[in-house]
Amino acid sequence: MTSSMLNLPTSIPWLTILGVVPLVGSVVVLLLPRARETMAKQVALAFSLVTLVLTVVLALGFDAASSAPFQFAEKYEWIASLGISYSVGVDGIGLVLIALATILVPIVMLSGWNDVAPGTTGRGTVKGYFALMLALETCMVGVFAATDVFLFYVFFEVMLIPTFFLIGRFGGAQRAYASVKFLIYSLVGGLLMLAALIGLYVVSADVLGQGTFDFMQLVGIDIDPGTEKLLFLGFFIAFAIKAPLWPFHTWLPDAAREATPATAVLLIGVLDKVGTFGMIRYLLPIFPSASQWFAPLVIAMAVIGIIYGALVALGQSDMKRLFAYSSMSHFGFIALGIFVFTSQGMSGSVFYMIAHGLATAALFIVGGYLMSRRGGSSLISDYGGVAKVAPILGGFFMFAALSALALPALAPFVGEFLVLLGTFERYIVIAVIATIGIVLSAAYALRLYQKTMTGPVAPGIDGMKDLGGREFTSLFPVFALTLVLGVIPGIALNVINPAVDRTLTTVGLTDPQPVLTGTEGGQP
Amino acid sequence: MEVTTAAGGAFAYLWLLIGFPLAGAAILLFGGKRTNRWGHYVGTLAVVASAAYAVILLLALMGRSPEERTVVQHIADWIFINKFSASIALQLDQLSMVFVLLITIVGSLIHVYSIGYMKDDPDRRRFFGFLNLFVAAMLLLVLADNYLLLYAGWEGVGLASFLLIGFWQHKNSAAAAAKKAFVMNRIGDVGMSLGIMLIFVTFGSVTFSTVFDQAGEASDTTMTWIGLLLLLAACGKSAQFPLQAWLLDAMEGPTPVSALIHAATMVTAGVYLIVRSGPIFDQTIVASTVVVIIGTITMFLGAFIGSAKDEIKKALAGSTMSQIGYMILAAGLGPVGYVFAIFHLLTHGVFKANLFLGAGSVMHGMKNRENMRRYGALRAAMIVTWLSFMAATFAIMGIPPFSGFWSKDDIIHAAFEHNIIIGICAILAAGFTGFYMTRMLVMTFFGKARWEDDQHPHESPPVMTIPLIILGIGSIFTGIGLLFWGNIETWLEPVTGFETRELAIPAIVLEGITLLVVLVGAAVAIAMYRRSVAVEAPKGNVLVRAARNSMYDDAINDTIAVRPTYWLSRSLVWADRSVIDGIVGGSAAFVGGLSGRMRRLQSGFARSYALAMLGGAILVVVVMLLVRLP
Amino acid sequence: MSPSAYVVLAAILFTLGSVGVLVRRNAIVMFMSVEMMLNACNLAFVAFARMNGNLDGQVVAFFVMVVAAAEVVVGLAIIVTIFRTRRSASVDEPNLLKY
Amino acid sequence: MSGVLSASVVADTFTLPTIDYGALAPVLIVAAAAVIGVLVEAFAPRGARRPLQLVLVFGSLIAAFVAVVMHAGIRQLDGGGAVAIDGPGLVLQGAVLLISIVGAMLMAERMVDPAGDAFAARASTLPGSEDERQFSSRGFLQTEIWPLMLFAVTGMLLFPIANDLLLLFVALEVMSLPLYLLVGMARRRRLLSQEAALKYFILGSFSSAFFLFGSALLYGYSGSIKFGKIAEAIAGNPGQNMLILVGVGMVAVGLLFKIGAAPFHQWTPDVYQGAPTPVTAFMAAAVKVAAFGAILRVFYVIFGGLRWDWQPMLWVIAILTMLIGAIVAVTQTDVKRMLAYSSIAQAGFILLGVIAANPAGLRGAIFYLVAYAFTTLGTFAVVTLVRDSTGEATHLSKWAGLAKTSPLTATVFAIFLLSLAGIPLTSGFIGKFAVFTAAIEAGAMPLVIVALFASLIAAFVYGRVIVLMFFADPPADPPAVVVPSAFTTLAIAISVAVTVVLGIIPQPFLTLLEQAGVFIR
Repeated sequence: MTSSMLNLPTSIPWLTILGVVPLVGSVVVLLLPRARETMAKQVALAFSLVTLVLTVVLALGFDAASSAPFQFAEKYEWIASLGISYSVGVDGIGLVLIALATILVPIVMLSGWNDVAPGTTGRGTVKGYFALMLALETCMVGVFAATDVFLFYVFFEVMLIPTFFLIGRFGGAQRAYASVKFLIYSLVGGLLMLAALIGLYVVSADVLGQGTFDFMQLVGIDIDPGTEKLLFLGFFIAFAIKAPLWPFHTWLPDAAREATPATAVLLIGVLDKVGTFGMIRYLLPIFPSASQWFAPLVIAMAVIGIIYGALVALGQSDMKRLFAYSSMSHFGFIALGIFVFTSQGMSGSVFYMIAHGLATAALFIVGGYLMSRRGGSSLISDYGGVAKVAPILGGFFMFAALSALALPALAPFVGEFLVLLGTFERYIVIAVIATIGIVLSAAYALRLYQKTMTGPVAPGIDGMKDLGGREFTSLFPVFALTLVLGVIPGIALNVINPAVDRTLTTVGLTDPQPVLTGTEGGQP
Repeated sequence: MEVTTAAGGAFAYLWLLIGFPLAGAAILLFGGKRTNRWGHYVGTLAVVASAAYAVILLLALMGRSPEERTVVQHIADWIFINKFSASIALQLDQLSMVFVLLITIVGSLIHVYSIGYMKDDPDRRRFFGFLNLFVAAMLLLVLADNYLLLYAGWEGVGLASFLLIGFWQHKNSAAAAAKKAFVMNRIGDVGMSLGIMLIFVTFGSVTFSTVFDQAGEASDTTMTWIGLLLLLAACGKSAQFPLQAWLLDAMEGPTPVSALIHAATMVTAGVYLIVRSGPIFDQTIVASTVVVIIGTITMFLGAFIGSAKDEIKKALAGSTMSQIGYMILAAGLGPVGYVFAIFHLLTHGVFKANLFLGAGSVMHGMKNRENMRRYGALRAAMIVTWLSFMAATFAIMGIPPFSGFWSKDDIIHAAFEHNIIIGICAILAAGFTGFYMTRMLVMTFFGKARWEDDQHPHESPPVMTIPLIILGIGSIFTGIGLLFWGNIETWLEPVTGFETRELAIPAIVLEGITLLVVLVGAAVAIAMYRRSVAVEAPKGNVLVRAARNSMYDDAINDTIAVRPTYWLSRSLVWADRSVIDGIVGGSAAFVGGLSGRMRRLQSGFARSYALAMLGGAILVVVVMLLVRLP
Repeated sequence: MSPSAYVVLAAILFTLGSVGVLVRRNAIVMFMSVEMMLNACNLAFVAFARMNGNLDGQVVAFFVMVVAAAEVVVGLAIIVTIFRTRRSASVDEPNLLKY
Repeated sequence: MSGVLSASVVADTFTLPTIDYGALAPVLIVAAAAVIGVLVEAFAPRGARRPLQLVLVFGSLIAAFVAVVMHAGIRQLDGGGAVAIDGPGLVLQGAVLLISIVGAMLMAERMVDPAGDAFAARASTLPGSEDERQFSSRGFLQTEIWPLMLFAVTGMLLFPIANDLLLLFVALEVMSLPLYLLVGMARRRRLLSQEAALKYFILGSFSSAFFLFGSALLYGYSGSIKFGKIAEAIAGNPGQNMLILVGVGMVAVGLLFKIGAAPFHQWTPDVYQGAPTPVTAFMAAAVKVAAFGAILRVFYVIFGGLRWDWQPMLWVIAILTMLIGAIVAVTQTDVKRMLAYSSIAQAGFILLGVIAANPAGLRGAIFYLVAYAFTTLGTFAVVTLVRDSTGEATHLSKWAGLAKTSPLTATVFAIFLLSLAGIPLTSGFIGKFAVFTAAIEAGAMPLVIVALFASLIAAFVYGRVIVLMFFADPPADPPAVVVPSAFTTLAIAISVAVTVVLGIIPQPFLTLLEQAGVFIR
């Protein structure tokens, strides 16, 4: 879409509404009587759907061709004496990520419809579960929409709380340990980021006279190199833990293993994207030279993560941990694409964020259904020959595995290929190493499929019932979207590309020219 | 250089070629149980429709002047970021045309055959769904107008092959074979994707026409690298050395699959890739030489294996490897060989499909048992199968005037033109062909019956024999037809180029020698197996045992690739738990321990508190004074 | 003798007092040591008042005495309660609150 | 000898200081109320005392607060420079008064403990003795606590505005002495309470001795006890000698003791745990505010010129305080004790504002103080509600699964804990943010890093409690969460309100602090 499909009145604070609706929903759900469980679920789902509709409206009203850095922008004074304002707005990147969040929330609600039941290990109430998800949705919208660094930080931190409770109250046996581990890891990052944030404020006070957190003002202020590197590290480590990049990843497998599938999807599918999103939105434009100075380091971490994650996933005996490590490997790709500073690579990364969100949703949701049918066991060895007993489940599992190994015509392929291409343009060797990842991903994905879905039917599997209507309904959108984005990725790329180009322009880098058509750039 | 014309007239619906089978696949796979009853008819119909349309297109194409026979249809933009752009666009030219015909026609026959072959399988619908999916992907592969889209089809056929090899997934062996096939193909795909990237970085585009137009301008090293990377991809898909190990396991799939995917079409995709990328390989002697070498090696490898295997399908698989070796070899020869590579590919597609379907028909009558040592004297029991099998056998052996004779001779011819040694190799391999095919024929249809007691061999139903008959006829006449009526050289020439050089020895002599060698091979086989065949395989010499174990390829792969990978994986799992996570947990434990020790200082005695305060006071004062000192 | 000598004396007294607080177990005695420290302060104040030639220091001394008296009241109240419950005035006896 | 002395006395002329009683109104009101309270104890019939006292307490505190509000904008030295009425001083006084009001509400609570309020019916009776049982069975209530509290408040009101060493010392004692007594008056676990009182008293007086000697040295150095004069003296001759440095150090010791900074912190856990919980709440909140007020004034006004001398010293103290507080809190098993250690860590964070030694630091520290004070009041208020047969169930294991038995209480407590942990949208976060900003502006980045590390550990401590309350299953004999009277309810409500409001819309309060400006010299 070259320009917006429908013109929305700019007087309405769209993004604020988008953020507030789920919040209201969560409060409403909390106020419902504890006994009315079904009602709570329905109300929650309704609110999430309203949010989704609003997002669609927003997406239609978004003008990809516009030159304005942010659209639907709002700005109100908040804490004037600290230069903090409530200012929100979206560029293409923010928009697609918000869309991802608002699409996934109803889906996971549907998939987690019966997560809180007498039989399960969780301790929380039904309404609590769904209220927390809605609260989390507000935070996700906020974190992607914020255009004030402080506001971003606030959402970045507050996001922890609902997630912490979602893991800790509704997870598996080790949930308390996993939730605390998650909290502490995130706080380490958050606090370092806080320090860097304040440092940035003080610097801005020196440079601009009056300290500010406004993103647009912070872009391109000149910081002395030493300080810039320090501040960069403060932000980067926070994002690297969130994403998570090697070696800051060890909270992820535990969280993924203990959390309910729904939580895991929101956690890995959306929340972790905040890390990579932050790299594009904040690290590159605000610390351009530091970003380039650290690029080799980040690229190294990313590549190690790609191979390492895949190899460890190959050796997992636990399904959920395998999912987690595969995600870690994919995050390696995303980070790689960002720090090679090519429009192909970065757009690929952003696209991969969406694709990976969907892939994760597919893996965890279908995996969750599978495990719920086997007493919640996530041990691969407990399964076998499922596809024969439950073909539809098997089919979706196959699909999930295929999107994990980035089969062409599925969304992840587009992202992965663009990232590799973007990398190849600058660092051939890195690209070669990273490409080995596609063999490993095939190995672990198909190993998982072979061990669980094929072969003779394992004890406890026969008589397993196939997916029901609700379960099918929750999975089908994921499947459809992955396919659509894989075949016509343009709908997303069109929106992402301008924002990416803008970012690269602020960093001051251009794509290398092809050997035959240009002279400068090219291979290193 | 030929001009490309936009799709119009008969070509307006080019996408339907893919559309039919794709729709079929969608209906069958998403339709669920309700399509069980009629699903297989839909599937077959879809492919037949494509075939019919393909014929129409062929006629339309022939109606045009040779240089206007490249038609491009842009369907949609696909992946595009600034300078990079790969669109969903189809390109039909003489090369892709012949492939489309091969795929759709042989495909149709195999679909029909499968109706009978899979009659009793509860999942027949799914089978046809997968077959359709494969046809669609394969057509996409040959019709793509840029490398990335080709890659999509490339992976698509890989997926279909994965699904079909593992079709009887309740068998662990099948599932394992499927995974093996896909993963080994992925190794090839590494080459493919890197190749595509290098192409883009070099030419700024991945569209065939653009790339080939500038092919001459790029540096030799770059072209060599591109060539080698593409070759790696070809090796994966076409089971060429060193990535050949998956093909024999792939025989776990139902026989029609082996016929269509692992004999006629998919495994030849590598040849297509190399021929299609001819303009690139023409720029690099190194790469094309490597191609020739790889082809030659595989040619013998397959021949050995095919000569030693007792399972009929494995033997055939070996011969497939060997024959594709021929094609790759030819493709490596450059413009001299491209045409013949394709020519042999077509004839091979027909007679090898014939052979596999024949084998399938035999197994169908023999309770799906594969061991040829338990066959024998079946010609009486299944005449149609026998005759068609004979025809195909003569075809592959290259007995004139069977189709194989024309194509294979051309390759040997071209090989001699290129290099005397390669030529001799080609002739020797032909001798092997003679040996193993005769062996197969004799062990299966002649000699004494060595059946298990419960066997009651019988001919297959018409739905299976009719395709056999058609293919049998094909095995006889494809060669002549393509050569004299379809004069394939001039047809492909605009795409692949064509040239012939004068030869020291006259062609007729060469053909004589070849024929002689083949017959010798055949004679040896008859001598060995005519009289008696041991029911249990004799131990045999080193070479025989090696060949029986497919040259120990699994063992080799295990030692150099699989086991190291898993070892690394296991050790990283350990490291992740104990080192990385250990550091985290350790620091937490440290703080805890520190806390435990420090709270002991809180002794509860007021006087020790007072002491601490005094100490603190002294500390404070000392610090204040220290600051003063310097 | 010069006023500075008084300051030194005050310092010594203060030190003695603090050592007393540290070494004596009996709450009363500890408390007396504290009083001694306070008086050392008084001495210092007065001495300094003399050196600086103004009255502030002496005024302070008076206030300190008053405060000290008040402290005695409170302190004895507490110590006596403890004594009555535990039958001992040792400060090491009450040792329930720790770690 | 004495003759000479008297001669010199006659020599210099005595000028009577002029006192603006209006400006001192807040202090005077509370002091007067305290005195009246004593009279009430003496003469009013037992039954009438409690209502009278309550009227006095709340009346005087509110009146004093009104007076403070009316003084907004006054900026003057008074009583011959003995007191400084200025923006920060007034803000701190106002804060002390509000905190005292909330604290008084907690002390006035009579519903939570079936036997009466939190205080021993007769502090003089032997624990476990017959007459103790007699008194409590008759339902007698201790009412002397009210005058004591008012005196303490008087001291706290004077502390941050005192502008000469003498008044500072007097204020210190007026604040401390009543507290020593209040600490010892718990109705339950009296042995602990008395022990706490003894320790607090001995160590407290020990520290005041240091303070006093320090001020003697300062006086000796500068020849005056007025802050302004001392500051001039310091500015006057840069070449400092031992006297001033040691003096500063020892005065600092006296003040740091009151805020529980390491290594002068050891009394804090014992006293916080032993004291009656309402008193703990009141102390933890009000004393910190008052004492920090004094510290800020002393270090900004008197020692401003010596910044380069005392900053390193405070660095050491702050680091010790933050780390010890946070680390030792990790292994605590008693809620009150855990909160005590956390309050030590918090004191360390606030010290960053002092070290910054710039207006931003002053504002940040005061903001943090207020935020912290109300959060603390809230936490201890909640502690008073969770009870079993023996009284308050302070052992953490009892708190397991609290969210199941009473979600509301657990949620409220969680909010306070999150604020202490400094999670955004709570007052605690803005406080930390303001203080850290000031510190980094002052170039104390390393200190801030340490602070972040400490707050990480602290966050783990608070997180542990949340995990316990929300993720764990209740123990076999779960404690009951009693329904309090309007007093505690209101107190908790106010604390929550302040915690959240200051977290979400801190701007008004920040504006107030900006208008308050800096200390007058």
